[in-house]
Amino acid sequence: MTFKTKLEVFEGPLDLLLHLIKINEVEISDIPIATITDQYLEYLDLMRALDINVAGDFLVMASTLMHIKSKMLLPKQEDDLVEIEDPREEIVRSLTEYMQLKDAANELTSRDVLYRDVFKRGIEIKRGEEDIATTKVTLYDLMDAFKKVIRKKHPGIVLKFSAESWSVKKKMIEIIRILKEKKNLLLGDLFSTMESVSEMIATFLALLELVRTGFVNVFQGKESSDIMLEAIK
Amino acid sequence: MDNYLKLIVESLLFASSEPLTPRQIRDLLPGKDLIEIKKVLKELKDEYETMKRSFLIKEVAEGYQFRSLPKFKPYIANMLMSTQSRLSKAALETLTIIAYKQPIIRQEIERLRGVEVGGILKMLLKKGLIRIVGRKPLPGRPIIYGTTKKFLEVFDLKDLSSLPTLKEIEELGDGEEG
Amino acid sequence: MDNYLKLIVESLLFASSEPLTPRQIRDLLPGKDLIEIKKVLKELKDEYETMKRSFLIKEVAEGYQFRSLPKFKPYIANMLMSTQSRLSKAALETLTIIAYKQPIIRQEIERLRGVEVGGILKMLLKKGLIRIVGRKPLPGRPIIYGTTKKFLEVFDLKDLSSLPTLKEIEELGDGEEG
Repeated sequence: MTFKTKLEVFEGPLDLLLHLIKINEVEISDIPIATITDQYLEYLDLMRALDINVAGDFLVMASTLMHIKSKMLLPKQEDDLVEIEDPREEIVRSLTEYMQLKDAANELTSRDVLYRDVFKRGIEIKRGEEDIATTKVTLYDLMDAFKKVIRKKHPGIVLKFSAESWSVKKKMIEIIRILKEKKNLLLGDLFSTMESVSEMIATFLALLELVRTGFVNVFQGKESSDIMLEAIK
Repeated sequence: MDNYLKLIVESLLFASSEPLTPRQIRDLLPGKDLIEIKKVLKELKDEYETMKRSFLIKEVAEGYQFRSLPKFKPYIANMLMSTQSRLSKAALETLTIIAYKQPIIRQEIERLRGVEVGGILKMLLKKGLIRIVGRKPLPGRPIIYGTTKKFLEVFDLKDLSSLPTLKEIEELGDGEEG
Repeated sequence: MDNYLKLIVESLLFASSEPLTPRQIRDLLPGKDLIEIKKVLKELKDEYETMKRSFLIKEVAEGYQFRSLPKFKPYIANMLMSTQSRLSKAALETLTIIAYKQPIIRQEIERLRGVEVGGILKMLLKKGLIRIVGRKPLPGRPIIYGTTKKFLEVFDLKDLSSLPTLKEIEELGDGEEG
């Protein structure tokens, strides 16, 4: 081994290269390509020896380095000496670009980052019919929702769906029936016997509809913090 | 009076979504006792009353909380209606089905979601996110739904073909954290 | 100076969970014009700076928002138990590339970072820090990514043009953290 390094985890080949350049104390614009390539390959061997999975990205860089190394070894031709680009040029360019961006990333984290250094008002205002289970929608939410819908179609391993589909209308009738018998009911009790998510959703939508249309009143008990339901006559 | 302690307590009230009790605040500030905290809360409360701003600190059943003055309620209510257009999960699911499967009829949406969607369709129509495209030549001539231009605007999409496919999302792999 | 207007605007900022732009505020207050609103916002901002409370009004994401001062962060973080997961170095680098090079496709990000970024993109999308802008008219119609308003909000940026400029890197040694 010609160099020693503590085994660090590098995010990618560019990180490893930068590290090697740093410990060799060489300039990025004048990389001793033979040395760096050898050390790079040694490092990959070390990773393999330690049974660390070497990602394909590292191998691509290895072959690039070896290619540059072989090009550098070619005898220079007098006539096109001026014209030919330094074979290291390509790698210097990406390293420089990468360093710039790492630098910018450092600068970004040095700002007053929301939720880390500074905080905004933490209010959650409840309102109207869409009180519960509300999310601010982004395109990602949209896709996520779609995936969930598709998954719902195929009975999952964890969730058991009964054959019937739940109708909000039926659930509304059911809630009214229960409230006529019991006068009032804890919200949690309404859902306690339900196993399927779709039944819960249907029940919930039914409840919202009943509240909205003024058939059911939702309130919080004085003593307990549980939400109670009662029928409005 | 320990002014810095007062500001600390104020910052906690500022950032909390729930009312804070003196006990909760004490537990966050080692070395401070309940009497001190209560005194500070009282002072803060008085300060905001004198400052005559649009909000003050109120003592509600469960603790202390910043509250806007009732007279600004209409403006705030208005804002919450307009700026934060939030959709329920159910509405979002329905909208997604329409976006990906359009043109689509209600029965098909209900088959996919497993629940009735009449109310949601009405709401989405009202919000201008979906529209009636036509009627299907089937018994009962069911209404066909599609998304609107506003839908594209809200989701920041150039056109419908910019909607990523499910496959593309899967291909992104697992969102690793760390 | 219309003090009541100032208090209305303040109450809106205080109640909103998102930064509000002068335009959004104007739209909520019929009869007021943008110049007036901007003047009021500026005054409010200055007022809070002079008052030296635990929070003030900051200009972020093209809007105005109440924010706590950084020095109170340990107390608030303690209270909120700072569940906000921090971004990994890899995620931050990817986000930076998107911020500086947007609109950008995945292949280009991977070329710049030298590693695969699928999982990270998905996580950033989920966190709402980046968004899908459209598709590039290239074979396979690759998805184009860009940053969101939330990105500006989180990183305390007024707009994209206030991103610090990329430094010219001449040699390694200084600045590089490892």
